[in-house]
Amino acid sequence: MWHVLASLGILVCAIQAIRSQRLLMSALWLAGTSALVSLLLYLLGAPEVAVIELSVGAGLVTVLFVFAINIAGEEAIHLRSPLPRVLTWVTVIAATVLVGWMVFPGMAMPASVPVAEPSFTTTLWVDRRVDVLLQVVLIFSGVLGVLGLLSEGRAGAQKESRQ
Amino acid sequence: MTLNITNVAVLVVLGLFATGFYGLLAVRNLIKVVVALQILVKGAMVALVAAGNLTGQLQAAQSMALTVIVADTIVAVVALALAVQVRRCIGTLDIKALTSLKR
Amino acid sequence: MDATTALTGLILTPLVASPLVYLFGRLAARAGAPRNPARWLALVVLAAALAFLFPAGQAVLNGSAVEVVDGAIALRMDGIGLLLAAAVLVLGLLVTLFSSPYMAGEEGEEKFYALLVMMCGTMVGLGCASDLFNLWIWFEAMAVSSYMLVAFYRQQGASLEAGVKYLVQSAAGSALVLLGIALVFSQSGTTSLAAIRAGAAAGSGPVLMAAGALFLIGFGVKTALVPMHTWLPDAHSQAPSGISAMLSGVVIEAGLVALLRAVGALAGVSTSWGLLLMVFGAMNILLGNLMALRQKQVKRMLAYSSLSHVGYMLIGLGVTVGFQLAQGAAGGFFHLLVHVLMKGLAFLAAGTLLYALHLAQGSHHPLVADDLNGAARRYPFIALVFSLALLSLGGLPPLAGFMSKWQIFVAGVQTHNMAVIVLVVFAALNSVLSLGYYAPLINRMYRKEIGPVVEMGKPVPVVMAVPLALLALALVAAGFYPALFGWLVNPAAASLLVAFGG
Amino acid sequence: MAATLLILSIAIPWFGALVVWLAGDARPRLQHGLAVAFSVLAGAVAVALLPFSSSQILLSIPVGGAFGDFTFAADGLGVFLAVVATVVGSLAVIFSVGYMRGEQQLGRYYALVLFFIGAMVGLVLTTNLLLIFFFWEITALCSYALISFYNDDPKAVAGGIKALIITQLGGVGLLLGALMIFSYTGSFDLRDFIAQAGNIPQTALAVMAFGFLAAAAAKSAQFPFQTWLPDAMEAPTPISALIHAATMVNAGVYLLVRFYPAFAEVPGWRTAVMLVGMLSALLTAIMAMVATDLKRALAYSTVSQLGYMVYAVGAGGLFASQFHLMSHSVFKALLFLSAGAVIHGVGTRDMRLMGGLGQKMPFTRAVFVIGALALAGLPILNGFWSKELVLEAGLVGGPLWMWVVMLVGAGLTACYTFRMVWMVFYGQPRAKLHAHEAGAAMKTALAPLAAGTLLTWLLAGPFSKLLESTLPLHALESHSTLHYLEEVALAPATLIAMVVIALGLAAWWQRARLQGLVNALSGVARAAADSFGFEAINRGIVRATQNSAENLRVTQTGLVSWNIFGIMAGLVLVLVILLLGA
Repeated sequence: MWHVLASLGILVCAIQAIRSQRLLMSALWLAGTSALVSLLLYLLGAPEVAVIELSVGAGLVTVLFVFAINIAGEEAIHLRSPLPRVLTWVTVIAATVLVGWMVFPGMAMPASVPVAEPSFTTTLWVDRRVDVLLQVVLIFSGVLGVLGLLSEGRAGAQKESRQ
Repeated sequence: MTLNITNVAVLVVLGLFATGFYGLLAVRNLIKVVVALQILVKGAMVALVAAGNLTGQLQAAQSMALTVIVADTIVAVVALALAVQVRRCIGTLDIKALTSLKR
Repeated sequence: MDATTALTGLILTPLVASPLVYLFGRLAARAGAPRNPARWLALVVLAAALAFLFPAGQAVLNGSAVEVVDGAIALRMDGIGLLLAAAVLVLGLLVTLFSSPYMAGEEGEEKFYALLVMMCGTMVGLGCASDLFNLWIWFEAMAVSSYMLVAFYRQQGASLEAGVKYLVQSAAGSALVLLGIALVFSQSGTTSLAAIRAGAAAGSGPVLMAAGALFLIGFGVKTALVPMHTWLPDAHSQAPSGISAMLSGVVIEAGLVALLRAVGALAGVSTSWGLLLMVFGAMNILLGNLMALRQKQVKRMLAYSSLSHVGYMLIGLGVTVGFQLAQGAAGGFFHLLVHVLMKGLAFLAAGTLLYALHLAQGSHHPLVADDLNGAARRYPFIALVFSLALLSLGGLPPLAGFMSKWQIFVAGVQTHNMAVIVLVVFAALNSVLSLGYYAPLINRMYRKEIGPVVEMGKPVPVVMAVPLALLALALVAAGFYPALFGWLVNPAAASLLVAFGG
Repeated sequence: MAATLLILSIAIPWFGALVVWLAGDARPRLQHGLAVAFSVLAGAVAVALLPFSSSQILLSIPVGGAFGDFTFAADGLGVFLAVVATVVGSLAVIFSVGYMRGEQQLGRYYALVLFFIGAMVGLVLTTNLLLIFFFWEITALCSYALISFYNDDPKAVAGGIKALIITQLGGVGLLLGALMIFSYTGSFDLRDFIAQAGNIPQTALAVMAFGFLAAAAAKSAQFPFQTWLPDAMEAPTPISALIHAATMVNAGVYLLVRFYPAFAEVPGWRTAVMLVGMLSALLTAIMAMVATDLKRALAYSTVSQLGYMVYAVGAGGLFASQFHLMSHSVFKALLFLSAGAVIHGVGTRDMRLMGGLGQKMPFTRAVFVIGALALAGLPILNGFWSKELVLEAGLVGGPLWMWVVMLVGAGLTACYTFRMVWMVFYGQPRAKLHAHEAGAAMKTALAPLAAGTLLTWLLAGPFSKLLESTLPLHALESHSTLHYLEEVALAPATLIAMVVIALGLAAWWQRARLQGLVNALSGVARAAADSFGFEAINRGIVRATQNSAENLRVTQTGLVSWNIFGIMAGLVLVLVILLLGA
């Protein structure tokens, strides 16, 4: 039962996040989506990642959004969509229906019995250690990217070196 | 069709997929484009965990989902930084203003 | 050194060294060093990686794929991985060398080199990934490290705009790939490419087919398949020229390799993969050529021509996938390699002129065709190598671009399939059409009346000319002796044939 | 020894190209000297290769795979054309010393000329289809670069690109044919192909045959690709003489002769070849009647004479076609170079401004008249013998009506040749032009060519002996010179031809009386001046391509939403294709 409610909630929040005119509201709806996704993940049997999604997805990312909106400023852009409305709907529906039609029968089977698996920690830190290494790479690249994009420029750099 | 959890999860994935792409197509504010991207990736993440649930390999799915969260957050961070810089430099977040490069 | 250690070293060196490059560069910048040491460090790191590549590559060429296993994930270098690694490291080295005067004095130089090294490292890893999810994360890491490089001139609106488009499209594509991975995982219960291939051959279904389509589109965004190509002309024209060369020379090819790996695992699911590759090939060739035809900005024109060259590769690879002829992939990979050389050369040469004519004078104007009038008088060497690159792109002998196209066409006709033969003729006609935009540029450079822009041009540093000379030499050598790269290309073709069950 | 000479004949010009380029434009005298030295050396090497001609493979570089082994043979046909290329090439280079004096960027000029000579030699000496295509394209590349040598002149740039694109379009036919041959015989060696041609399915063989015909027609500026050659006349005149009269344009004829044994049995192919030759010969002869630009008139006559060669190949007269090729190379090079001397002397190419130049340039007039008489096909000169052989071959191997058309063409040739000589050298001066006689270097180049025009017909016997050593399956018999002379002199057809040629001359003489006829033909003349609409077709295609390219640029909207739409559209497309395929 819970999963149906959570799912409905996810979709409502997501649609609201797209629809809402104010950026801040949009970010908050996204946080809601994230929180409900984390609930769904929990129900799907993934408690560890649900917690992380709750803290990172609903927490950290929302903070980042609010931060960015603060800097960039709330800008009211509620003009019409740049694409013809019909085209938007047709492509989205066509793609979704096609994928859904191909995918749904194959996915709609009862969950199988969990196979004997090592624990989450082992899977993450032993089996998929390369992925973790790459997370570090990603974080480093991302941070460098942000620094590169946002540093204050010449004047800032000089001030920094004087300190 | 029963409303068991994998069925529902697949529907959620499709819904998020459609919403995300609708957002990318219809939204004009750069920051909201990032929101749409987030929604898209959340859909993929739910799909991953649901797949783990289906095949009974939840731990592998979980560790992948974790990596996805990290990667996705990084992309969001860079995208937001870019948006902020666009706002500083060009003065607006409207993607319609970002059409100097064409043809 | 045994091959496994070498492979470990090869993959880890750039990843570990990249932060060091940044750190030293940052410290030096703070200390106010006039010449940032980051560039030399980057050069050393890439050279070290190249040194690791030799023992690893030797083993691959001897017929045994080299493997590093860590937990459930194996990094496995086969022919394709070797080809990509060699291309990435060689071009990376040359671009680093080229950038040292080009980027000198730019703010954030150390970040540039650190990310460049990181990007090279992630591409080498991407070529070796043998696990579907691992492949995606290498791919994502490559993308993230390139975002800032594209939007490097962050005070320039156009540059930011290109960055935005690149990021949004790239991220949407990678979300599609991720969805595809989830679909595959739900059916196979594994992410190992080999295991997926084994399972997909036995029982297949529309789910895996949808996954294949998602891979094709998701990785296709990075490979710049038409109609997902729209980010490419913007990004290539706005990035610093070294990065344009990297993007065009290896990043889109890395996307192609990722695409082949992922779709190759699902080869048994559908018989249409070869057809799809060739359809995209035809669209890429035609659109790329027509869009380039009326283009006035030099770098943008080169970017569009990248589209058409990806198309030629796709035709060669499609022949292998669809008809199990190794010749096609040999041609496709040969063209990939030659494209690294000639497009690298073209972008670097255009970059040199851009540097001399605009950047060195503090202007961020794009380089337009008119600026090149009479360039041969002041920059005879640059004009010569640029002409060589353009003629090779147009597929004229005695340059390598002719030979690689030839091999692709040979494979296409060998299928004895009427549709493919028609496609070959179509591609050949397009090759002629492409001369319609390459040739006028060359004519401009050899005008006797020097244009006002060239008149005021600054001299070109010698360091920039070195990579140009090396690339041009390779281009001519492979044109006269096309078997020159056979040792590198044929194992890659064999690997592809294995992947698609030949 | 022979293999060394063969390599040297390609390597010397190419090495020379590099050296001249590196010598730098600051030292023009050195560049002139080097270019002459290398081209003469190449000519000497090619001549030295003559006694070694044989149908054996001399040299094979193993490459394998999709490229075949790089094989070379110095057979009769190949060596002959190599000698023509290098000897005429060296004369053109010598002429250039005078003609190009004081020009800038000489390094580029000479490097490309030498590069071209080497490629032309390679083209005729290799037996690997890939290499044939390879050298074929290099000659096109050099031709393009040299036509647009004066890059400041938009007409030169446009002419160069036009030549490049049209010959490349035809080249697609050669490409397709070569690839088909490989896919059926598993080899790029043309000997294998000619030997096995009978085993290839008829339709595939027909595709190859007509592909090669298209390539040959484009390269030799034959109908319907003839439009590029007149525009190529923007090149410096020595280039026109060398590339666009004496050597490169012969490559198409060479290709047809080379593969004749394989394709002769393809239904309709020989007729098509003859038809192409006939239409080219006739149409361009008419165009030459109304041309006012000296070089363009010569260019039209080149196309027309090439038409005779192609016609001869179609009729099975391989020897006649090659013999005419030899004569034509000599007298057309002579005509172009002496026209170059005129143009250099007076500074214009417009024949309407010339007239009465003979008094100021007696030497040039003398050699030009010799060349013109050979072109018109008057007895004793080399053009007479070879053209008569072509016409005889046509009478034997082709339908009568085509022969009649070719005869009419011969009459027209005489007429326009005479018109040309008259307009340039005789009559009253029509404009104040400061003419001066050709310099020493130019004379050095012109004299041997004039002598050749007078004498090369004596070589018919040795020449046929040489062609006997062509690759196997070419049934070429050798006869003595005397045999050929008798054959021509005693044939009744020759008499008819002479009458027609005389009529052509008389027509020019009596042009005032024939005014009524001229007026009647003015419509044809106008159409001819307009290249019979082929220019319009060319322009139409170019404009259509450019317009569609311009219109397509709208698709790059620069708006992220549309970019994402592209992704979605791609996804839907792929899904649909996959579902349809399943």
